[in-house]
Amino acid sequence: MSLLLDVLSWVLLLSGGLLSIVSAFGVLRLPELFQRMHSATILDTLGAGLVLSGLILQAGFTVISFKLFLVFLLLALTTTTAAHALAKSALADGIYPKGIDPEVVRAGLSEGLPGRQRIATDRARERVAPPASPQEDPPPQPSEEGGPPWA
Amino acid sequence: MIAEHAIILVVVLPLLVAPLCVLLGRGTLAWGAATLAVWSSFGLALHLLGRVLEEGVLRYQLGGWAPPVGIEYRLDLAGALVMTIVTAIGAVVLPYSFASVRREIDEHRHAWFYACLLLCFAGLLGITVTGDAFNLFVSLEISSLATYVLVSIGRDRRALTAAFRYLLLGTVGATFYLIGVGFLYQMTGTLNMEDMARILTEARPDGLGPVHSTKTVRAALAFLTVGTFLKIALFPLHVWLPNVYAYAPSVVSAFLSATATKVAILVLLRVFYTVDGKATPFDALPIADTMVPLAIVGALVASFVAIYQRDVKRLLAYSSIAQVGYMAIGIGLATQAGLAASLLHMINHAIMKGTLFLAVGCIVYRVGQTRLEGLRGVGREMPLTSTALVLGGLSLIGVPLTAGFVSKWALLQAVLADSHWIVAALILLSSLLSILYVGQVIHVLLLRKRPPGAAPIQEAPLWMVLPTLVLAIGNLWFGIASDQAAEVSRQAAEFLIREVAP
Amino acid sequence: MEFLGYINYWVFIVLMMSGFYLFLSARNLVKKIIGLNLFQTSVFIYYISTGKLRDGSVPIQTEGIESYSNPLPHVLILTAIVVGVASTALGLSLILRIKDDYGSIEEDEIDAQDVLS
Amino acid sequence: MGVAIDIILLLFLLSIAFAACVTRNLFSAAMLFGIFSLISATLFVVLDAVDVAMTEAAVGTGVSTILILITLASTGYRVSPRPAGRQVLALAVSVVLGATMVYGTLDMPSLGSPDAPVHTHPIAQYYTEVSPVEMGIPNMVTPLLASYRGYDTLGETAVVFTAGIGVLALIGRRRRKDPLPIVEEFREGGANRHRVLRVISKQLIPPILLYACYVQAHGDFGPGGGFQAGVIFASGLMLFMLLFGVEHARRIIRPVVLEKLIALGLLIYGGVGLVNILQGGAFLDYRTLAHDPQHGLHYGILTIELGVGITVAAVITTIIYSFASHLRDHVMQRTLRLRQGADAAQTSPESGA
Repeated sequence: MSLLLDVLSWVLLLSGGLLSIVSAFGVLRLPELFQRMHSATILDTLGAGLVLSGLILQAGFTVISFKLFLVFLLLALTTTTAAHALAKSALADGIYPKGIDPEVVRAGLSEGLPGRQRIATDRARERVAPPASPQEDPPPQPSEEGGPPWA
Repeated sequence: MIAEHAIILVVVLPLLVAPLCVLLGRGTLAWGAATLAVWSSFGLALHLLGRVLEEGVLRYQLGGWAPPVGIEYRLDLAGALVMTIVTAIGAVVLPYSFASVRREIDEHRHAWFYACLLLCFAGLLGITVTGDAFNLFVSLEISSLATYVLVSIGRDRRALTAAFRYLLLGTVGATFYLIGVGFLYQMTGTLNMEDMARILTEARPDGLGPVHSTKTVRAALAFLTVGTFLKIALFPLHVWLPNVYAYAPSVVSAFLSATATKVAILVLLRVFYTVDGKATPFDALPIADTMVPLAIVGALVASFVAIYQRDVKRLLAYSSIAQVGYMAIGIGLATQAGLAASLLHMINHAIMKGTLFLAVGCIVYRVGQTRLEGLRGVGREMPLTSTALVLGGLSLIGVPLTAGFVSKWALLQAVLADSHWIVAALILLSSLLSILYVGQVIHVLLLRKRPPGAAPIQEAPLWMVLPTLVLAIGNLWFGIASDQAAEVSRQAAEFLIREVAP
Repeated sequence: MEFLGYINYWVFIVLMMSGFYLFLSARNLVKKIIGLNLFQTSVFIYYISTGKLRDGSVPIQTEGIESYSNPLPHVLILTAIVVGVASTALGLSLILRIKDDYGSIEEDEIDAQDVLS
Repeated sequence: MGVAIDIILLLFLLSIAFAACVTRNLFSAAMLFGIFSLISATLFVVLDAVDVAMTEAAVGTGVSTILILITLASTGYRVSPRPAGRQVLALAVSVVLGATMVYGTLDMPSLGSPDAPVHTHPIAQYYTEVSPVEMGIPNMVTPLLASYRGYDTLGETAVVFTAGIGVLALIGRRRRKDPLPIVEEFREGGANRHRVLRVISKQLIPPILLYACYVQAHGDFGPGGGFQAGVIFASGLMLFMLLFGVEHARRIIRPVVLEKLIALGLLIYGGVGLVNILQGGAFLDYRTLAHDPQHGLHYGILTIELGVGITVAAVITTIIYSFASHLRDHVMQRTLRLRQGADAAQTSPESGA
């Protein structure tokens, strides 16, 4: 029984580690912000989840595994939300995924968006408007006068 | 009970009245609380000075833990001397501050201003009494952080950049100090200064000579020295000082110029004598060979630059750098006479710079600016202020019968006793330069006429003039009845040096 | 192992040097603050390493563990970190005020304005 | 294994420091600093300093980085190129610094050597062997911080207090009689924005605040204590402020109250010391607080940790409020200016015609 658990936990640990390495390569090599984000979120959710479940199996039925479970919950909540926020701010700054019609995104974004973000989307529209080379999206730079969301 | 705990109360009272000021929230109430705290500190400091003179070193175990497990407060004569200077200047400056702060600082910031002044005061006092190398760092940072706020709290925007530059260099200096303490800690395993000094003379565990001969301790000494030089504003690390003194509110300029550099010099003495004393730092590193030339060049350059300043406060700031040079010369000589002369000059310089900056503050109160062109003839209409200014100026030059003369004379004697003829000549030259810049101020203020059509000016309010005059008379007092101060500083120097002798 | 013990120190020194270099070379005030923070953090790492005992463990009393690392540097650095963040906060608020009053946070441009006034 | 982790972490630190020196973008320099802090916090764990790791992670990675980012948001990310001469000078000075330090390391005991004076000096044994018995507290850092060197911690609290007062004095908003005209969209912080973030964070904030209380109380047994708890508490409030707008946050915890709390924490700490004097002991000698010295020590440590926690939480919240309000005013003024510019651009051709 314990051997089985051991093997299982090591399988989980190793596959989690492997996923982390793969996603690290993804972050380095993928060409575009959204693809890189996709790769990073794999690490955040699945990679960390596998490693944590492996560790839980190692720890057995103790308070440590409960704490690990809490860490897992926290990660699951925060990393996904953070990815959401990152993607949204990229869109608000005028960076769109490849192969998607900017008009569709913009239509979704413009609803109920007050203040600065509307200005930002307007600015983004100007930036995207001449559809000369949609391949050359600007790199994800913070815009110079960009304020944070709470301002 | 108060006598037993005086050594801690002198620091903790202002430290705890600072949050009280914030709670009180009103400018006047905060001022009252601050004044009471500072005056009681002054009383306690006088009491402590008397006791140190009688009983020798005073000790206090914080938290009741015996050192080196706990932190120890340890007051020797040099510390008591500096403590008395700081509290005395504080006691004079606070009554003065009431009117001056109202004029120069926005009203909603008054409570915060007094809180920071008290914290700066408490931090400086903490440095003078502490016997723990790391606690010294903490006190240093309390006073430094409070100083940055004090400098930038006024309305002059140039004070912001001055404070920022001071913050950067001050933090670097403190971090260097931290590195030095870290090295020493690694080689001794303790933070108590006396314990450190003892272990430094012991043989190393691997049997290779005493601990103080290791490269690590030498590097530590270098870091401590450079870090402290930054705080002292010794040439060429003085760049932060002129703007800080020039653009800070008048009260702050007076308080800082009279206290902060003195306390920093005490830190240097702690490093050289209390911690590293028996290791004879002057033999281990070429300190005397670098410190004396730097100090004398600094004194000359700063005096020379001061002549060309068009702003009175900046002029006085450069003269401070020159005066710090004199004190550094005395320490660099590494003789008892030199050290005593430095300590004496420390007292006297606190008094004369305090007088001068307070007097300038009175002028600022009425005229609103400090550029020389705008001050023509102002002194004629403010007779009391200009009396104080002249007395302070004469003392700065070192005219006989003033405090400045006594200590400069002592310094010259100490230099000549070591037969450094060139140094003595250069000190005299720098004094000649000081005649030029002080003369310029007096000339503009008293001999030039007010421009026609200028609005008449009144004497500054009594509460500002009185403290200024008290300090001005101090210049005369310590010039004529100089024996007591000289004797105390001689004893303090003797004590520090004796710690070195095996 | 002996060699490794020194490698650690030298790495910390290189870290300190890079922080100090950033501090000295930058003309931008925020960058200066960042450099200073890097410098200080590296000093903290050095300090903590002095308390480390080989085969020692975290200084929280646990059954079955005999040797603990020295907790004294930890306490010192806790204090130093707090002091560091306090001065960072003050420095940054000074920068905000400088930006308001001068319209720039580049050292050269500020100096130029100060000379004129 | 430990060695491998050590080497990897050191390599990380080196590359981050190098990248921070090279980068021209201030935003990435700030982020690199945050990562540097996080990695050094990990290194602290390897070096057995868990309390410090917790603090560094909360302060360096959290508070400092956020403060730098807020500052950058209102000062801009532009960096003008550096003159080459200055860089050479800077490099020379840093090399001198490094050389002095390397010279200093030559006689040092190697890392972790049990013969080092740090470990052979009697106080090291005192802190690790006598202290747990004398105090009855397993975490050796806590009694050292709060009692043996409690005076340093009082000083540290005073430094935090100074920083709070200083930031208020520098950029604290004065209660204006004529407030800025508020741009309509800023009034409620944009009620519809960030719906997902708000829903999630509402779940997170209570556990964060609860965790802060846990860290505050648990400092005797595990890593933690007043300072860490204060930072965590403040970061919970910070999260709220980020999502619901600084005005909303200011209505919930008013800045005036915070100002009083800053002072209160320091007063609690110092008050304990004064009470000790009145009870006939030395300043901060908690043993006088109860008949049983050990109980007295426990009471004293709990009280002063509470003081530290209050001051730190209040100061960090104040600092963040002040920075955020400053930025908000800045952004609002700019929006107003932009809008006026747009209005002017719209009206000018008509008036010209």
